[in-house]
Amino acid sequence: MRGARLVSRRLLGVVPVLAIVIVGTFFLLEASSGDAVDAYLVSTGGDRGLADQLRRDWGLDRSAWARLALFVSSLARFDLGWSVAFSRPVVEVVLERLPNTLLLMGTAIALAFGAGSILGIVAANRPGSAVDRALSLGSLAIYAIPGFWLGLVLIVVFAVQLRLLPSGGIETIASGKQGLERAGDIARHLVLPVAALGMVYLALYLRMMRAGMIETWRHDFVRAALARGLPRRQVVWRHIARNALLPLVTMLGLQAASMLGGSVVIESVFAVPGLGRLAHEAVAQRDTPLLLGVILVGAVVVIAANLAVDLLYAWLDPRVGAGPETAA
Amino acid sequence: MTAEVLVRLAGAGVRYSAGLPAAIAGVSLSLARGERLAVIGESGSGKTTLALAMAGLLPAGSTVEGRIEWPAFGGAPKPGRDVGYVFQDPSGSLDPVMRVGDQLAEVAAAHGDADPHVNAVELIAQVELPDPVRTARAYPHELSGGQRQRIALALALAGRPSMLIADEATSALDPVVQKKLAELVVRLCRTNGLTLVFVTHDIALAAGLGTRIAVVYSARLAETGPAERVLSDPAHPYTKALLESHLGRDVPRGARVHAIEGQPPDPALALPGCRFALRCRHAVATCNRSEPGWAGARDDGAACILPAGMLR
Amino acid sequence: MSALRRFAGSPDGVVGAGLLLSFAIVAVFAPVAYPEDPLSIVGGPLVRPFVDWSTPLGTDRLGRDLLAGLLHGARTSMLVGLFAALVAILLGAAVGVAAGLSGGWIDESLMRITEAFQTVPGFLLALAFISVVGPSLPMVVFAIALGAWTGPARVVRAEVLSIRERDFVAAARVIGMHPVEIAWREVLPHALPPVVSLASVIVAGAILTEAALSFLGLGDPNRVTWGGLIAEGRTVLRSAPYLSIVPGLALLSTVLAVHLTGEGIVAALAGRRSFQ
Amino acid sequence: MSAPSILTARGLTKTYRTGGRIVPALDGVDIDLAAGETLAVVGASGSGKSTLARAILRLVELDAGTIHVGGRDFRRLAGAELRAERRRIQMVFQDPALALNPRGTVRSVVADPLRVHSLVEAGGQADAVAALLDRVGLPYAFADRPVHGISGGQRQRVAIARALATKPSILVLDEPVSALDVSVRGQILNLLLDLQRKERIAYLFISHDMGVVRAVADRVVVMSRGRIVENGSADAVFRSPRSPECRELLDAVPALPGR
Amino acid sequence: MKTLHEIVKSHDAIHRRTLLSSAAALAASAVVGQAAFAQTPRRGGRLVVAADSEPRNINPAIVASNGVFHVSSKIVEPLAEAAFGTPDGLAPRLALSWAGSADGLSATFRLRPNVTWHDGKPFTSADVAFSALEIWKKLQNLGRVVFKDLAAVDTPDLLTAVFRFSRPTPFQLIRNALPALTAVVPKHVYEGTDIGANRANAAPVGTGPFRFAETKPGEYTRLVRNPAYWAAGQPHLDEIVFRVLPDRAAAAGALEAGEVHLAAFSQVPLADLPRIGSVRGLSVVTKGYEALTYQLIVEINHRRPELADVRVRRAIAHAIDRDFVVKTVFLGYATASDSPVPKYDGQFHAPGLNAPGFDVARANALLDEAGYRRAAGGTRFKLRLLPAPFFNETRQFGAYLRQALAAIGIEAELVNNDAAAHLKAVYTDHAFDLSVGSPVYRGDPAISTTILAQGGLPAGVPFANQGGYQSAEMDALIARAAGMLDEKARTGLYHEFQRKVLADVPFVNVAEWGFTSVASSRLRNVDTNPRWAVSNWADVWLDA
Repeated sequence: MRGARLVSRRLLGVVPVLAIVIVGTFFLLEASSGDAVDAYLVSTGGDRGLADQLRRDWGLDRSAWARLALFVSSLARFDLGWSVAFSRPVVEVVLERLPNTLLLMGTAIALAFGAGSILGIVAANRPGSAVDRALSLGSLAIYAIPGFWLGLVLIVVFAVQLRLLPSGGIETIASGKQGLERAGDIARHLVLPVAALGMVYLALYLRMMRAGMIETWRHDFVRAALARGLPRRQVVWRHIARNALLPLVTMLGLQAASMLGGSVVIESVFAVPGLGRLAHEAVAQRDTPLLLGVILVGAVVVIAANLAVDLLYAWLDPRVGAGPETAA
Repeated sequence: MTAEVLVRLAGAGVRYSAGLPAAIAGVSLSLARGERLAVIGESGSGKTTLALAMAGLLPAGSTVEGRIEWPAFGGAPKPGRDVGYVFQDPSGSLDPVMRVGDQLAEVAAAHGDADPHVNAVELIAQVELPDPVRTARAYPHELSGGQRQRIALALALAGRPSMLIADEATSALDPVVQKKLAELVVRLCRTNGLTLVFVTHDIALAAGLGTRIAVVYSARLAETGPAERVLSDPAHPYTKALLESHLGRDVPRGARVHAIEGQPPDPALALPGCRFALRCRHAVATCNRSEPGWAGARDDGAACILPAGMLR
Repeated sequence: MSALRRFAGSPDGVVGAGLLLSFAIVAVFAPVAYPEDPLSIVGGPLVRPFVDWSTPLGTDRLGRDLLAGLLHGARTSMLVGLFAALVAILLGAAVGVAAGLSGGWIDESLMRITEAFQTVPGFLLALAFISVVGPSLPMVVFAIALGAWTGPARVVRAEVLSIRERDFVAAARVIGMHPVEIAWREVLPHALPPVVSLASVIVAGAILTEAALSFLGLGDPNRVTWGGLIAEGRTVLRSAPYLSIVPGLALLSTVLAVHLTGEGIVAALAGRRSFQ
Repeated sequence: MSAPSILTARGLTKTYRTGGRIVPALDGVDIDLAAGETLAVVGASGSGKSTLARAILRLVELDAGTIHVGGRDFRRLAGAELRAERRRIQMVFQDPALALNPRGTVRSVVADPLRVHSLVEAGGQADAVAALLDRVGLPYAFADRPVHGISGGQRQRVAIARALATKPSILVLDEPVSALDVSVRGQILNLLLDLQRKERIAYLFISHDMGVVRAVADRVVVMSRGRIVENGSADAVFRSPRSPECRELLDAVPALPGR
Repeated sequence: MKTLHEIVKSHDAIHRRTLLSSAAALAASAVVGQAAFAQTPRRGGRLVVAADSEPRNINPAIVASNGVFHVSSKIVEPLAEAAFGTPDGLAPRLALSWAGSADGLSATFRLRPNVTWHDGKPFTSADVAFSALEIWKKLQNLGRVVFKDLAAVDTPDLLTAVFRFSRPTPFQLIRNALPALTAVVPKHVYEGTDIGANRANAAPVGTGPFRFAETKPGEYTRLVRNPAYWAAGQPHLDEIVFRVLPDRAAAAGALEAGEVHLAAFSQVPLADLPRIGSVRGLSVVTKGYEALTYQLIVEINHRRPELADVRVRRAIAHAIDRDFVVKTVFLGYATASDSPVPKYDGQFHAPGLNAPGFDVARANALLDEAGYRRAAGGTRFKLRLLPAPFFNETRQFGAYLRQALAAIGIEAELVNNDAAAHLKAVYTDHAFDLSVGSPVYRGDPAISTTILAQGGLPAGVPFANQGGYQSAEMDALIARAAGMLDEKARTGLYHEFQRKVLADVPFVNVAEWGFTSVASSRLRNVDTNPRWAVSNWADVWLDA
């Protein structure tokens, strides 16, 4: 019940958000110097007639409003339009890349969340201890590392020097591998980009979890639980950790967007054909429908992630959706 | 009465950390099995510290001066098993994201209960909540303040302790609920033979609960004794003032109410004399010079130089 | 006063502030030590560090002094970080206060806009924005702020919503205080501390975002930036690793210093730990 | 009810919507308050008495009902007019620690209403503050203390001084002593009683403590679930309560043996 | 502060070493090449090639660009390919011979017999006629200029195609355009369809040694051996996979990790070449790009009054130390340039050109003479400098030029744009003062070189004169050369064109460069023609 109400309220709020995103993105690109034809001519050159003809072919001779209206009306038919840079429907192009990004982001966030929260609990177990100092400083240092730089270093060390892992791509190209073998191959390819993308979040979760644990320690119910004679271990894991986890779960939703942003750089460093890189290409190619498509699909991913997080949160925290207590 | 002594304090004091002033100092009193002690004091007086010290629940890093002994437990009490503790804030002392039944069962299991979930329901019934099975499935936020405090009470009892300490357990509740809960606590203590320490700022509430009363003022024990004696024949002017300040349903409208002028001194201030002297109608010069000694028996007396019976 | 003392009591904060201060001194005095344009070609290309003492940290592909670039880069990085955070916080605080205080449809629409900005990855937004308007320092600052203001906005709004319900604000209404004065005097000063503790995260994020933009070639070409240095060095990562490692370490330690300082500020703001 | 009413509220209605459920907080409440009298509003928590106080001060917007303060339709006022009219009706909150801007000083708190309503000439502020502090029994030396540096009782005095600054004819007192220690409670009650005697201010006194109510109230209304279930002179209510809610409240007052 | 010149001198030793090592690399690759000839080619294997872009339209008949050719040249063939040491620098592909008529109104191609399309249909003159008339002339970015006067293509028989021009067209131009502009696509696939939207543009059908197999966007494009290729015994490879590696550093890493065998088109940054060249199993190849020469030029906006003065333009030309640029920006992998026609082109490059040398004093004197004296801060005037973002080197040269201009009192503010914005700013909006450009020389000045100086072009034509330079004399010269049928006279006119450019300085030529490849040492025949990277690779093989 609670879940259903949550979902419907979220979905209703999505429409204006998406409308703002679409119009904002559209006019941002509209305000840019150079259009899709300029971007196209970079690699080919061509005379004025060619440029004019391309603009006509691609509908760029129409007014911005007309093109926006066209996009919106096709959107109403669940059609994301035509990518001029790829000469293919935007949906096709975007959906091709989406799984890779989801895989990369999902793995990174899951590992970062798992490892980060567990290490955070460990660090908070004895604040100020050597383990805590090491974890805290280490995480702070990792938190300060630029992801792209980390990616470069990882490639040099693990792919080039040690030759342990592939330097990029999402799987061995045209390998013909199937089933488990293919999954293993993809996993090997994911190790480095996931590390470069997720390390920062791991550090973040570690720090948040540690702070949350220490904060929760101060709560009355912890003191009360100990006063009732519950073993410390049990209090830490069952009560403190679970409560301290709640703000981290909230963060998860917000992070979907920031990770998508981070994947722009990571995907380009590791040559992962994903949404982030596609967005970069779309901007470079001034491919407005494509960028809108990417951002729209990205927004849907972010919104879906938020929804999932909300549901997860509602499951973890029974207070959600119950409304505030009545005060007289 | 030569009942078994559960806890004995001798010149006991507590400092939360080395640099801080004593939160309570120089307390000597003892509590025997089956007794009900009401500890009365204003905010910041040190009454909660006294309760925590008696429960053996002082936070790490605090130091105890003097002696606190638990002869009946053979050493410091085991939390939950020897002493059950109910905290002031009914919403804060429960884990907000766990069903209350699970919390009860968890504590019962920790104390070796073989069938904790059945026991949880029994405990809920014991604190007189309606529909115990359904209540067991509720989350804390789904209960009212009074119901939550009953659950907290049940949690304190889940380890079958012999002593119960309720620290302002009813103050956050409104008077109707407060009264019912206080009555329940007394009933439970009577039926289970529990020893009770009930901390409150309301002397009238204490009057209805305790067999004995201890009055705490500004980190010092002002007076202690059997409830009847303290209420009818207070030996400390502060106790007397508290009694006079009580507003019952019979105060005449329009007249000025009884008031104690002035403020309690900052506990951090080192005062040479009696800490109540500045507000005391009976104070004499010596009161401002030296701290009064204890007059009367250890468990029946006051920290005042006034001769016994003077305030009657 | 006591906040300062509490800050001094946090070893993280002291170390961070010390580091930051030294970086700031470096940034301020960079033009004194290297009055020449740090982009000028002063030596042979790819001179290794500690070989030629006129260019102690060596030179890049075009023979530009890495040390000069590093010092001048500190200026850019810190300026961008500070200003982007400032713009983000001011913008966010303004939106948050407006939304939290006005409520109703204004709140609703401002929050929808905030959500829209949160839905679009901030870095992508900055990247698109810079691609569109062209890279120059003010635009980079603005682009970063564009992706960073939502955090402060939400925090401020949440704070305002909770402060708005507090009795002292009600008391101000009861005495007939003007809503603007209530916002300015009663609400805002209490809504800002959580944002201040957020500030270090925003500054650090801004420095890293600037670096990432420069890394993708979207930095101001007339300025030396650490991200730009890393990007230039990256093409020769294997033959001249110092070109990307040294500015990378500078970046890392600055961001680390900002974070450490932030820890100190949080410790100072957390105030007295009360004992029952 | 012989004296003319200076506060008349009719049919006050307010519902809260929480998590889909509709909870009535006020359900057709009528209130009359005469000049210089004390009307106590009592009830258990959740009865709607605090909402009533806040609704009368326009801190909570009502769904329906009218409020007349000194003959003016208070709910029709808005903007500058409302702010000016607020001078007539002031409020003292339950917890003075929450009701004073934690960054303020005693002076800034007390002077705010003077400044907002331009009640003193330039340069006259210090004297006005001193006079107000004197009325609540605080020395002028307190003026520059930060509000977090004084005791709870002193803070409540400061809050009362602030409320008095605009020379109101009505004070809404929302549980003004329930957050205070017993030894301080009497002082504040006496202060309020003295002020009323000297200045004929009408009190709307919200409380759940029948002992306190007994000490201050001329008339009592008992609320339960947003409705008034009993209404009468204090003497009558205490002597022979008619509603079960009122009896329950009276029963809950702990009594000392022998009194 | 040392002058740039002194610095160059003091570090000459380093440069010499760099040059020597690249020369050594050249020699090494030559040795590899000879060794390859000595061995029998091994059949089979998969060649993995790094690709930095993945054009969605890889139909070379429509898009004549190196990025497209890189992949499509293996699938779709032109009439003739560039070659080392043949009389007119060409080797036959789909055409066996070609000849132009004296009046310049027709050109005749004899086509290769027994050639089949990848779908099994026979290749005929109809395909050539269709490609020429419907695609090259109408749709192709370069063909629209070269073939603008093509009126008809006669197909007297299945293996003869006769191009008919409405106006005299120099056959020299047609011939020089053959490798790049004449990719032939099958008529039966395109006829009657919307050619621009035909799916075959992304999955071309051709006659080449490799067939298009599949593409996975963002990952790779795979070509497989065409078993029915017309050249007996070729190709040697089973598969070619173009792996998309947009990041330059990633390409180097993948090479070193052994994940790719070849990175062409200078995907490995120049500065990394000495190191990567010394990695076991990898070698640096600079041969094979001779006909793919790019030029580094400074485009000048003559609308700025200062820059309208030829003395100022000359001063800028004198301010640039071409040797320094070659040695530092290009690390020796380039040649100083004195003309819009590269020195490689012995046919058109004018002899005895006297390019303005590096002479700061002379530059300063010229500026003084032009009336632009230094102000208090030493600055004469300020201008905007837009380096094209297309190559690392164009950007780096931009950074250098800013310094070089500072030395003569011109303060340049760098404006970095992305590719699309740069194109718009320079070639449509003219929102620049100086711009660093990189035009391609395509074997004949008429194809893409003379437009750099031609006046009267509409705004919006990229890689053309958008600087506002206008000279009736120059325009007449260009027009005359375009219609000149006599090869000798035509060549002479282009020599004159080059001298005129030197005199007027509509733009400044700085350097010309080819690309480099880094290849696995197992890969053979990696430099066998002057357009190797965009040729069909039928003879390439992978050693065990």
